[in-house]
Amino acid sequence: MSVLAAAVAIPGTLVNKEYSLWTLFKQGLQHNEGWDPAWRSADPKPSYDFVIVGAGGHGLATAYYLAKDHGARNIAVIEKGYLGGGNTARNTTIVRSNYLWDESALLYEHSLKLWEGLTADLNFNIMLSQRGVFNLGHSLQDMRDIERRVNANNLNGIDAFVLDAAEVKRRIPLINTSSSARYPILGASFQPRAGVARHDAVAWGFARGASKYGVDIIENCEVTGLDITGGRIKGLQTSRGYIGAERVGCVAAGHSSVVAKMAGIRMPIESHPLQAFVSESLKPVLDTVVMSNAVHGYLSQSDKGELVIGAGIDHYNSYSQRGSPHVIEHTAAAIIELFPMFSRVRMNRQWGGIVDTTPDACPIISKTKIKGLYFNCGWGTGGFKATPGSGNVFAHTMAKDEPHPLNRAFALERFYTGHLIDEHGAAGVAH
Amino acid sequence: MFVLYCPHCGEKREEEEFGYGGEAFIARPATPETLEDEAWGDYLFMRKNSKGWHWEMWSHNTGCRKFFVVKRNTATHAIEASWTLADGRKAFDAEGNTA
Amino acid sequence: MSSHRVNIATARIDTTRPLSFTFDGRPYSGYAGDTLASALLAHGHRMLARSFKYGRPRGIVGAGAEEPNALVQVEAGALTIPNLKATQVELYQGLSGRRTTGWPSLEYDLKSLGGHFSRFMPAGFYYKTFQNRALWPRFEHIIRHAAGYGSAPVEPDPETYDHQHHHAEVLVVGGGAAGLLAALAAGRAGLDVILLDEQSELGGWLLSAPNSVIGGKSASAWLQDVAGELQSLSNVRIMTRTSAFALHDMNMIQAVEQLQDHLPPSERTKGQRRQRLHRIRASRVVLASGAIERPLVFGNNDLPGILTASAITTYLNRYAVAVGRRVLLLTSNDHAYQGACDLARSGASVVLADTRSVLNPAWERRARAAGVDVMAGYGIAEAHGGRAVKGAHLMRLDSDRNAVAGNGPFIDCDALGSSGGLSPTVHLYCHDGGRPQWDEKRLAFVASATGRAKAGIYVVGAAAGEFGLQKTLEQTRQTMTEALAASGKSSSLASFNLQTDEPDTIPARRIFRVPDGKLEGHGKKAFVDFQNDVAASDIHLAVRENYRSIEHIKRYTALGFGTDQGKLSNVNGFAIAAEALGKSIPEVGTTTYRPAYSPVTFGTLAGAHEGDTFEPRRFTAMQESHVRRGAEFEPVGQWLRPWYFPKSGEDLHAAVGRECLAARRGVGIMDASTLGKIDIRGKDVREFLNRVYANAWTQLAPGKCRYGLMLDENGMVTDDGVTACVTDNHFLMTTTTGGAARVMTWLEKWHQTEWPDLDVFMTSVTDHWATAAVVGPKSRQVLAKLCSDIDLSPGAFKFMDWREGTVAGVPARVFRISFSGELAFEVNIDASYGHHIWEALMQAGAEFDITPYGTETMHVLRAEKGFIIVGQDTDGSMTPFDLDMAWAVSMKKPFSFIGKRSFARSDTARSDRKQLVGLLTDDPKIVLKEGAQIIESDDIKSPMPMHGHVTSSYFSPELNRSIALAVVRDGISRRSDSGIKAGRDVLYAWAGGKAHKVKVVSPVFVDPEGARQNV
Amino acid sequence: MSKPIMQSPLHAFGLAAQAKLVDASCGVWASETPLLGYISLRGNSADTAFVEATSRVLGAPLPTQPCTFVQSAKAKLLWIGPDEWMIVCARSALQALLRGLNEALTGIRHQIADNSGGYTQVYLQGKNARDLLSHTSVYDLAALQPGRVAGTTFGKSSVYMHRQGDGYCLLLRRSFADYIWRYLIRAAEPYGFGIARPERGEAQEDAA
Repeated sequence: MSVLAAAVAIPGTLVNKEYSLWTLFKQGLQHNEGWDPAWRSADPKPSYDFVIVGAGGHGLATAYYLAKDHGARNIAVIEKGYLGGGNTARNTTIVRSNYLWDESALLYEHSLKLWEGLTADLNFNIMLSQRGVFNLGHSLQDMRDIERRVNANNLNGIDAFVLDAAEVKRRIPLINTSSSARYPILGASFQPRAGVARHDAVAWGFARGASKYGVDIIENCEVTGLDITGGRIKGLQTSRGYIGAERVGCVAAGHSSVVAKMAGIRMPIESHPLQAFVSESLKPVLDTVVMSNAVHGYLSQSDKGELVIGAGIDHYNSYSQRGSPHVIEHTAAAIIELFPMFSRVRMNRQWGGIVDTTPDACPIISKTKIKGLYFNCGWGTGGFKATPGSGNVFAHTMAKDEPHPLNRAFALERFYTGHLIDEHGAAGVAH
Repeated sequence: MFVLYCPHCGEKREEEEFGYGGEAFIARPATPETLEDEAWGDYLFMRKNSKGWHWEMWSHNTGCRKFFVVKRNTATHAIEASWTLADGRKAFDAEGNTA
Repeated sequence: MSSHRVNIATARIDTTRPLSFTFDGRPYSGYAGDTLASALLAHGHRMLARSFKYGRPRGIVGAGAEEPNALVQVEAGALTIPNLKATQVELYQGLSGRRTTGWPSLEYDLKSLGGHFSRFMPAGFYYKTFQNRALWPRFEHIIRHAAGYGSAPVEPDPETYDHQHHHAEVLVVGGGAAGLLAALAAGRAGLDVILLDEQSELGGWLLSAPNSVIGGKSASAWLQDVAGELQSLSNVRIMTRTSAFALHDMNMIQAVEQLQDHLPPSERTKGQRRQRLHRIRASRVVLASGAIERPLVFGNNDLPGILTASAITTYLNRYAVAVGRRVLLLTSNDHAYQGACDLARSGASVVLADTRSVLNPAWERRARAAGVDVMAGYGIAEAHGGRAVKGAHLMRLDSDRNAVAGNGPFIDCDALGSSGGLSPTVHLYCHDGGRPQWDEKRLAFVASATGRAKAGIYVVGAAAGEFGLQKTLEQTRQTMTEALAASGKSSSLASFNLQTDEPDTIPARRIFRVPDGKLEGHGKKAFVDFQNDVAASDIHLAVRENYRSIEHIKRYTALGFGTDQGKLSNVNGFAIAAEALGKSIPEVGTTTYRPAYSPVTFGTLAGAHEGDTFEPRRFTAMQESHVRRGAEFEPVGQWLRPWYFPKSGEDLHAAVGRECLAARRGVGIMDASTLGKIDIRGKDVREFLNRVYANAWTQLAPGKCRYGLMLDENGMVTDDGVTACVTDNHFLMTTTTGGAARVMTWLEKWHQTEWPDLDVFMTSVTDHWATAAVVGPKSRQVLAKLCSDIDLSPGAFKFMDWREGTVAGVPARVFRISFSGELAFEVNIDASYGHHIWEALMQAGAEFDITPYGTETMHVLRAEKGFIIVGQDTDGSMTPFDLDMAWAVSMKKPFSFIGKRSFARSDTARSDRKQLVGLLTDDPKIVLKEGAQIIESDDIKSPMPMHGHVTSSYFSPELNRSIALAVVRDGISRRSDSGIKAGRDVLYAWAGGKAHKVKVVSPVFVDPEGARQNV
Repeated sequence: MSKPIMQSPLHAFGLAAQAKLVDASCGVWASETPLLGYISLRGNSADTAFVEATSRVLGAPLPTQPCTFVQSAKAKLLWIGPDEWMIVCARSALQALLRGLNEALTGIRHQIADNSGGYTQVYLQGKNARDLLSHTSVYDLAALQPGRVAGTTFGKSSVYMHRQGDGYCLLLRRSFADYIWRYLIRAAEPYGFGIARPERGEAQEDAA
């Protein structure tokens, strides 16, 4: 029986079915046997114009925009595991653009605008839910920082408001605004257009989008070496053989240092565990996103009803996708400080990702001293929300061999000139 | 969640007693003024971030307040050993590592 | 006696203790020892839930943590608990429970309409539709409200939780046959043993198979003996109702103990915890966590009344509940036979369909003897029924291929149990990176056949894939002998009689999805994951759409993401995926699980860290005085500091106005105890200070103080404070309140790692000294009344001097330093006298109307003088030059102090960086918003170039006008040098939609010459 | 001007007023020994001059065995780190010891810091005293044999702890005393908590 059914799924079938109510209906009548692969799994060709290392959201988006905006066709995305299996699958799905400094704010806002059109653009519902994000202030200095950030956002054309404690309480009735709390809530910044999206769908949607343009998506293909001659990239050694490449973009998040090492480049990156957990599925109880740096917790409720909660970073370096339990315990305590009634809610599942942190909590989107080799990394805890924007400007950087105006400031040079964009100065942990 | 051996207290203690001190043996340049911006930037910001065995420092915050050296595998979380700073440097050099 | 209750002598319920409870408002009865599930089944209660996606009727499937359907809400109000598995809820008198799904009612669920269109709602259908941007939010609203099981409480939790830390030599997880034996071995060997079991009593599967025989006695007798001996050993700690839910690096186990939930609220012990998190660090962990029976996957296998065969057995033997009177069992292995026999003996009519054409003769004989109707070589095509199973259509199976060989009879039944084999509970083993391997012989993912899973972790019994009782006991004995040898002990179990009456088992049939002769997706839905409504056809669809990695399949279909963590569905899902992919199970990959093994409350995770004890709150020695004087407090780092001291009717503004003028015109007093203080001694102290501070320390004489700026290697200001020279080789450093601990560690790190050759010792004395700052023109007179042994005269005790003497009868260090620009004395005394000195100064100052003030007034006073607050006027991107504090930087020092080199970098060396300046509004009444952005025009079009921001802004009572500090690009050159009279460049400070014209001026608004602090 | 009165960091809890004689009614009994003398002493234990000078003044050689303490006639000497000790003495003995150490150590590399205002001592006894500590601290209490001292966590703060008689001594920092005391009471709740009457020592007389 099902052996036959299985035979229908032949890798390599062209992706053509439009997704719509109509196709759902038609396929339903045919026992859903006519669906095509969402994306095409390819075997490596001898060489490509562009090779993207890392098939996470950022890497797939890069390939998608290289093809869509820059007409590139001969593109491969290689992935050591399965696509979207890194931080794309492990984050807490928050999307916002209310960053302090112009450089970050404009980049994240560019990204948020792309988010807003992404479902239609990809013909794949990435379930963007613009339910708003609150960044809570617990001290007078927090409130100064919030005021500063919101004013900067507004002057940059980004929607943001300063709310006082009473207004926060009005909009989030369950939140504890008692003044006797250890870290009383004095107010918050609020970005209405911010929210959450379905993380896996973003990777799958970009994979499908890129596939439509003929991008080769090559999973289980690990980079083992870089072929660099005369200061120029020529190709990559991989677990699936040598692949020639005109230009190589490394979008390997926590593993960027590992790839950089192959090119003899040092990176200002340290990889740390970042943990998160979800509760059991509950009836709707929280219809927005709440973040607090002072108590180190942030949460939202998924469409499935789970409270999705992000914890703080473990301070030690790690590539293990595991952190220490006391970090989770502290975050649970923080959530109870904000929402005492959640004390009886149960954690269902916890996990860890590997975040690539930089000294100024800002990404690196940069050319390197090696011609044709580009890096997009260092997103720390803030990568998911940047996915489309990051891919979009990185595609530009790779196609034109010069940075997009929005990522010029994020070049490696800043660590030598001193022109850091210090987001933790005022934004604390920049989730 | 680690158990770390503090070479000064001579006991294995729970991770929560310690603070992470970062990559070990990043030597401050003797004469910073003579360095190019690039070399200074490397010292300031560039890190090994090794996947695998990693030489790092921890400080025993609730105990003796001393920094010490730990050789830990960042991929598996296995810990080979810990040393005082001085002994750690010897072990580090003995392996032929360079800071 | 309720309809389905039978008489089983060995059952674990106490029929002498009947209990009444309600479910969905209806009254029921049960017995002590029942679970909510067993009590409901005893009443023949079938349907408890509606399914997540299609609203299909669902009933109880399992008997423990594996239960996917029966999620209930227990109790109401503040004590309510969402999403408990009815199979784990211990019954108590008066318990009230209700369903968590089904709207408007369980009988008529709206979602069930969708069920009729299920073919149009395949896995991932929402990715394919709802793409209209305008309509999506409404669709999402509907999706969200259709989701979710129980409801979170809306009142704060009245119960409490805590943590406990343990260090054990051996931790045994699971108190079944294997765990008991393992604990006994370790216990007899004299090791510190902790034995955990998640259930209310020890025994595990033995409680469901009381008639098996071990060492010549019945399982229940054997259990009693072994448990009894364990209890008698002082080195063995037994914790029941304790579930190990996570395994972390280096054998750290987290377990949660249930202390109250099994009791009626009225009987819960005051002061006792509801739940306790045990953190157990064990040299050796023995996983005896058993195995969970997985169901077989066939059409309509989700009908209420269809359970796992082992669950039906458990309800019979442990709870004296016959789930049905006419029971159909479908099995691929030997495990279902014992239960079949017990059921038949209890009076049920039992048909046992075995998918194997060749049966285990020993078991077949026993079964037929017990009156079981055994059918060889059959499978179920589909079950029939609506809200309860009524029967099943059997098919004859091909003896080797998993295919239909012919038609079979229709069997009537009111309960159906299936057994697809056992899946070892390897969850914990996976948590810290362990990856179980597929074992084709056992048809299971096993952590380790040898029992040695990895360093310090052993797996025994069913958890190790030894499913038969005999093998379980032998493998445990073997493994423990090795484990004990590793700790230099020998096992005393060699002679222990472990002979059981269990027949040798024969191999199970390798079958997961029972064929129905149809293409997948054409027949009745066959569910793999009940909770997430994942059918076999969904897995095929995922594969068809190229979601071919097992992780993609799981994520696309939501397989295994429920609160049952895939305990029933995981292996079936793998097998069906493997089939669809045309791969072997190992090729598909290995299963893995993340914590928690079963859900654990946030309260348990938080433990004592809530309310008053959430995080440290630090107080100074003067706290009582402040409270008594009605201070409002401000959290500063870990500290609580007086913010202002309102008199009756005063608001912040009024109080601060009064406090400021008192300090400027008369005398004020402030508690400065929170500043960090570090005693530094050694012959190289000056050199050390030269390296860690931007300024020079070589010349500072004993009895003198100096303000110091501390930078990071990036050249940015990170801390500041006054440091005093006690003797040539002895200094006292002060740091910011928030920076104290960080600076201490920073200094130690530099000393220990870079400059161990420098002779310095550093010790924190922050808590030793209490500090009262007496501030204002009259401060000298106040101090003079309490201090006779220090010459306070301006000539003898100059600004930036310090003296040792006696104040109010207490030895003190008096610093003549000022953070206000006024004449001021900071009196430092042993904090034991903190209260005394504060009260003495208040008393002495009474005639001068001495006024206590807090951080707000301190900020106004320092802002009037242009003194910075690190962290408010700086944000990690300001150099001393940006702050116009070149005077605090000594570029001539021979040693290249921390941060110096960074000044020379192109960006840091720019002359037009953002720099600290003063701002004045045209309208003196307008107080700018701190955080207002500086722009060059009030014609706003975004993105609007921003040139800095307001860092500090206050109304200055002294000047009777507003003042502000700001960092402004190229600010210093924009600044007028003519005091506050005329600013050169005109800028706008923009906040909340309003732009105010401002002049850039010197940041020193009051007494620019600094005369007043020198009187 | 009022006579100088010392106040313990736990003064606000008014312990003296609630103190009872220890009996079996509570699993945990706590009492504060307030207002002792605390001296942070640093030096090189390999320097014989330092060792001799200090042991002359302190009445016993400083412990060089990690995580141990010794009780001399004059004071309790706790090992804190390889070059750090905490000297705990009666308040009335403090000045003499400080003076003695300062004189004895002139010319010898060292640091003496009076930390008396910065610490207090809490004594725990009762059948559940050890259980209580297993709730508050991550330390393996089995390793805390008589004569040993451990610096470890206490909730989210830290303490130095050692055994004394059949109970445990905790040394804690003044500014954390409020948090630690509340945390301690909360942790003791399930065992029954009592405030014990401390043996009257010189400390109180100074204070009174």
